[in-house]
Amino acid sequence: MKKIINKKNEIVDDMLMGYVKAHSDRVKFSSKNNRIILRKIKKNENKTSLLIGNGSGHEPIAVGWIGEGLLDANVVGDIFAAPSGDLILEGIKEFKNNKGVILLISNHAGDVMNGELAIELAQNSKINVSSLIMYDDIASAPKGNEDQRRGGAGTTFVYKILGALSEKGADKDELLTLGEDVINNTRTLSVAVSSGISPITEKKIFELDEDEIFIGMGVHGESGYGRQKISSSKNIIKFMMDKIFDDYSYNKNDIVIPFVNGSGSTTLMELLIIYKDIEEYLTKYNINSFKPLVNEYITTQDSAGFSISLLKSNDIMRELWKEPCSAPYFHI
Amino acid sequence: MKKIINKKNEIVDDMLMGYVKAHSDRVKFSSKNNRIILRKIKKNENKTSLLIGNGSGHEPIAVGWIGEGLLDANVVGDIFAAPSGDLILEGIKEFKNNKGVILLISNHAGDVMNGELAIELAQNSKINVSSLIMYDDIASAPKGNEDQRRGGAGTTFVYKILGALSEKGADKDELLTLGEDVINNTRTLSVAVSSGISPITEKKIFELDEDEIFIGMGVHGESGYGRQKISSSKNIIKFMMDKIFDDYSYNKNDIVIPFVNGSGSTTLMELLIIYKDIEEYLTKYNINSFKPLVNEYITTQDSAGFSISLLKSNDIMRELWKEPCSAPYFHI
Amino acid sequence: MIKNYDNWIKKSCQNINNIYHELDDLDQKIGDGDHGTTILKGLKEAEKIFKENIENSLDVIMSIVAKQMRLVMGGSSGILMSIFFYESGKINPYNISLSIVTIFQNTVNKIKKTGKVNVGDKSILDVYVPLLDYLNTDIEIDKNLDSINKIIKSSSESTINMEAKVGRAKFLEKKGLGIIDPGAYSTSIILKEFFNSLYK
Amino acid sequence: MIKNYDNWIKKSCQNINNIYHELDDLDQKIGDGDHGTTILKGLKEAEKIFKENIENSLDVIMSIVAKQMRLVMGGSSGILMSIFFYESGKINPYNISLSIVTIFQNTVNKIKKTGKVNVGDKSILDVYVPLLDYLNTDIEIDKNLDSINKIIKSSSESTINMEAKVGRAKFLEKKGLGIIDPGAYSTSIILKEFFNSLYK
Ligand SMILES: Nc1ncnc2c1ncn2[C@@H]1O[C@H](COP(=O)(O)OP(=O)(O)O)[C@@H](O)[C@H]1O
Ligand SMILES: Nc1ncnc2c1ncn2[C@@H]1O[C@H](COP(=O)(O)OP(=O)(O)O)[C@@H](O)[C@H]1O
Ligand SMILES: [Mg+2]
Ligand SMILES: [Mg+2]
Ligand SMILES: [Mg+2]
Ligand SMILES: [Mg+2]
Repeated sequence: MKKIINKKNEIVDDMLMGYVKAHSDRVKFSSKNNRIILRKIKKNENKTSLLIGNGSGHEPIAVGWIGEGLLDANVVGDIFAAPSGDLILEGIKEFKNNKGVILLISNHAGDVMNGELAIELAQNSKINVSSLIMYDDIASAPKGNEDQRRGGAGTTFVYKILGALSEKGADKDELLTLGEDVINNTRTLSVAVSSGISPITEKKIFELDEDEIFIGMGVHGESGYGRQKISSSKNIIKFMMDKIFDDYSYNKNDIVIPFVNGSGSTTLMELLIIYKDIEEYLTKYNINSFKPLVNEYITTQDSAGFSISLLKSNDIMRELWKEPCSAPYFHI
Repeated sequence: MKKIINKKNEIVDDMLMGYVKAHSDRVKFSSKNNRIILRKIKKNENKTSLLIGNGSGHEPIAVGWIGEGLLDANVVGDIFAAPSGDLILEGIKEFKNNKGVILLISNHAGDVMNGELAIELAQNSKINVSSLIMYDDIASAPKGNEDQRRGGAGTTFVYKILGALSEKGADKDELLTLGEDVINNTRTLSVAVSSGISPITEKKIFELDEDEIFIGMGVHGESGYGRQKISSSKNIIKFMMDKIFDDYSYNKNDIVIPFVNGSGSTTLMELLIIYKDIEEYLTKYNINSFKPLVNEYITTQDSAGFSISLLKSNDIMRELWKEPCSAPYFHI
Repeated sequence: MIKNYDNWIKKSCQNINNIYHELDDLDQKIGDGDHGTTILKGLKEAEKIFKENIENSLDVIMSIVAKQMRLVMGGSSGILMSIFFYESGKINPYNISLSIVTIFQNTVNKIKKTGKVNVGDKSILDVYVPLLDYLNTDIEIDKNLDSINKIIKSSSESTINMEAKVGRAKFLEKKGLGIIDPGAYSTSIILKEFFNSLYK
Repeated sequence: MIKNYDNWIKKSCQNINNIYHELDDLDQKIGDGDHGTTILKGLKEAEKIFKENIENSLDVIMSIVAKQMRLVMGGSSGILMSIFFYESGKINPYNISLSIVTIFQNTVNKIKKTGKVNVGDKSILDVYVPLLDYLNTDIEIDKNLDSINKIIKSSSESTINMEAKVGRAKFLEKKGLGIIDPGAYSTSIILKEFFNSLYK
């Protein structure tokens, strides 16, 4: 296998050790469990804490996003596997005396089941915690069934905007309300170009022909709109943007925050070309862009591909989006 | 070809357009040439300006490193090709009234020839400009011939440290002296794991067997210490660190700044595991690490591989290294 | 009873160990390729935890075992597959048959609730439900082990012709059609050993 | 003279256009795979610039041509290969032979200085130097075109057996041994056309 690792069953723990060592000025292990990563310095108990549990193998999300203005903690599962509800509970308990806690959940079956279990157990322990289920991937469920969609790269808007607001002392309900609002105004569509290699199976995660791309494919190779021959960036972007525009109604003078996420080995050169074509598409409809994000943030090992996420924003969202944050791997 | 682009001969220009659009709050095109990228707001003429000309295809370096506390400008060549001296001259002229200008040159034949031509032409025009040739790759020339080594990922230390110092108003000579000092105390060794695809040739950039890695290979596939079977991160790191320690004498209680650079499709998971093994190696020798950098900064398309760079640092270097900077794709 | 359970878990672990690669390959085709590795990890942990807590009563042991399985397995399968292990601790040595029906009934209820899953969705549930139906016909278990084994086998194989409505396979182009559900397959092995260990 | 030069550049461009893929392939083996594309880009630009500036004197035209070639080609080859184009503008129509020797002498000097390169280093210099040596023997060029063509051909082919001490090939395991230097190959085509256009 062409991966630079040590023991296969210690990949995640080794990675976390490297992460905590490399960024020891900003993050640390929980004293209770090395799968719970916390800010080096805990904010006071008046803060509504934000955390998430998720499978690894998609770095830098979410472990790299711990810091002021973003997450308070991340509970880390094995490769592509949500951490168990019991472990997430441990993470929540780190904030048991806080005014409130929000467990973000990206809408994937394992994350939801385990997240809901954790919430149930935490509420039994009288912790003031709520969950916020995030979804945005338009290829995973039709219009009208938005809440059955999966969490994609667009969940980033929720992390960042709630991260900034919670830092200012907002309470749980205010955060949840804004979170819902962000989710309702976010759309994501992704495309797979070629598969990376899973460090567990040592095999390709999915199969694509030499001249094929797959629009709407999930991070593990699940299907969406289907296969097509690879064509120019302009063509692909038009196809994808048309789908997004079918799904949500954008209006003249809307201000959207675009996020082009690379899934691993797609180059920054490509991502920037893609961004150019997206902005040109938006401009044609007289839609404005605000502080776009273009980089690799949610990856699936060394897969090639990308996703387009758009948040139709209001003033408050934009203010919070551009707030600085100190997380080691999130940069605005 | 599995690259998301438009016309092949417009890749670089498309990318730059995307870059300038996406980060229009921070960077812009020169009014004279779209291959010269400048800070959105020019610092005053008392600043000694820092710029570099380099081939593209290795993003985010250097185009992504324009900003306060880093570069003033980047002159961008075609894929893997240094820009011509004439174009670099245009870039230098943007700062013709500045107190001083430094042209950084990463030691590669094309960059040096064209850089030196630009310096000659600029000096003829009475611009107060000097070049600083940066080298660090221990595999490219033996000990004793350090100045014949090529510029590798360790040049990053020069960019960042001089970037911070120039921002504070230091003059050219002071910058050059510190720059030499950084170069003398930097060592880099890289390893190739598998080749990416060149967007020009649409072919693999180099060939490696399924179980092979290549230690000391240059960004375009040039040779170093040779091929070996892939083994554990720990083994590879030990081999590489031993080579670096043979080349430079590190002492107990030294403080080094480590930089683990991913060359494209090597995952952050792997880079963090690698960092863990590096820090453990250093700790065995009682050498301390300071604010390490672990990410993809100098890539070669979607090649897999990484490099280790170490700067044996002093107080001044460390102070400048950790200064914040506003470049869109450099984050400390 | 504790000895039977110890044996059940050991045997399950052994059997899964022999074929976990096969399970990974199945999951590679319709999921993310880790089901064999995951369930093996869970069973190894179960074996260890069982031994460590052997001084306790069976229901205590099995509730600890289930929680630890869930913890090390993570994902959907950890939380769902540990349910049977948890419920199995409630066996009544004085009325095994009746309590087994209750165990399966509770397992089915909890899987349905947690997994938001129904019969025919191509999952572990498609092994539990036919078995529960059979057990509900008031048979004497010890005299019908062959039939039970047959039902377990055929119901897990019946998932080959199902299109997934849960799990990762749900998002595939063909929804996993033509491939046996790896979770159903591993469940069939575990359940077969459960009955064998109780009655043989 | 301007017509000959116009013809020289056009023909060079045509010939390179026919084989630039071959040059890319050679450079793929011992460099970064772009030499054909790069020199073709340079020559196309040269052809265009030549036409645009045709009203000027030859030395002015060629100095503009050379600068533009350098600009569009970039890299090592842009700066090095444009040298001959620049020098060629200094041809003296009243004493072609003598001025050609000077042109080649200056080209060689400049390439050596800029490229920090010597004979035998596997580069374009290995075509220029044997040719200069021959021209220095005071031959009448027009009567020795065949010999000139032979020297150009054989000297470019002689790079096959050289190990590179400059350029990207220098860093390869085998230093490019066994492969013709792509820059030498393209240079041989350009120089052959130079003499043909002047004398045919
Ligand atoms: N919602 C669900 N209800 C019932 N069983 C499920 C559900 N989701 C997944 N499964 C079972 O889990 C199996 C996959 O397990 P595994 O590969 O270990 O987990 P993951 O999908 O997290 O990688 C599937 O084959 C299926 O039997
Ligand atoms: N220092 C040098 N001196 C002379 N010729 C050189 C030198 N470096 C490179 N060359 C020539 O340039 C050719 C490669 O050109 P090209 O591929 O266009 O440039 P690059 O190496 O920048 O991609 C080589 O084959 C060689 O003939
Ligand atoms: Mg999994
Ligand atoms: Mg090149
Ligand atoms: Mg799985
Ligand atoms: Mg080349």
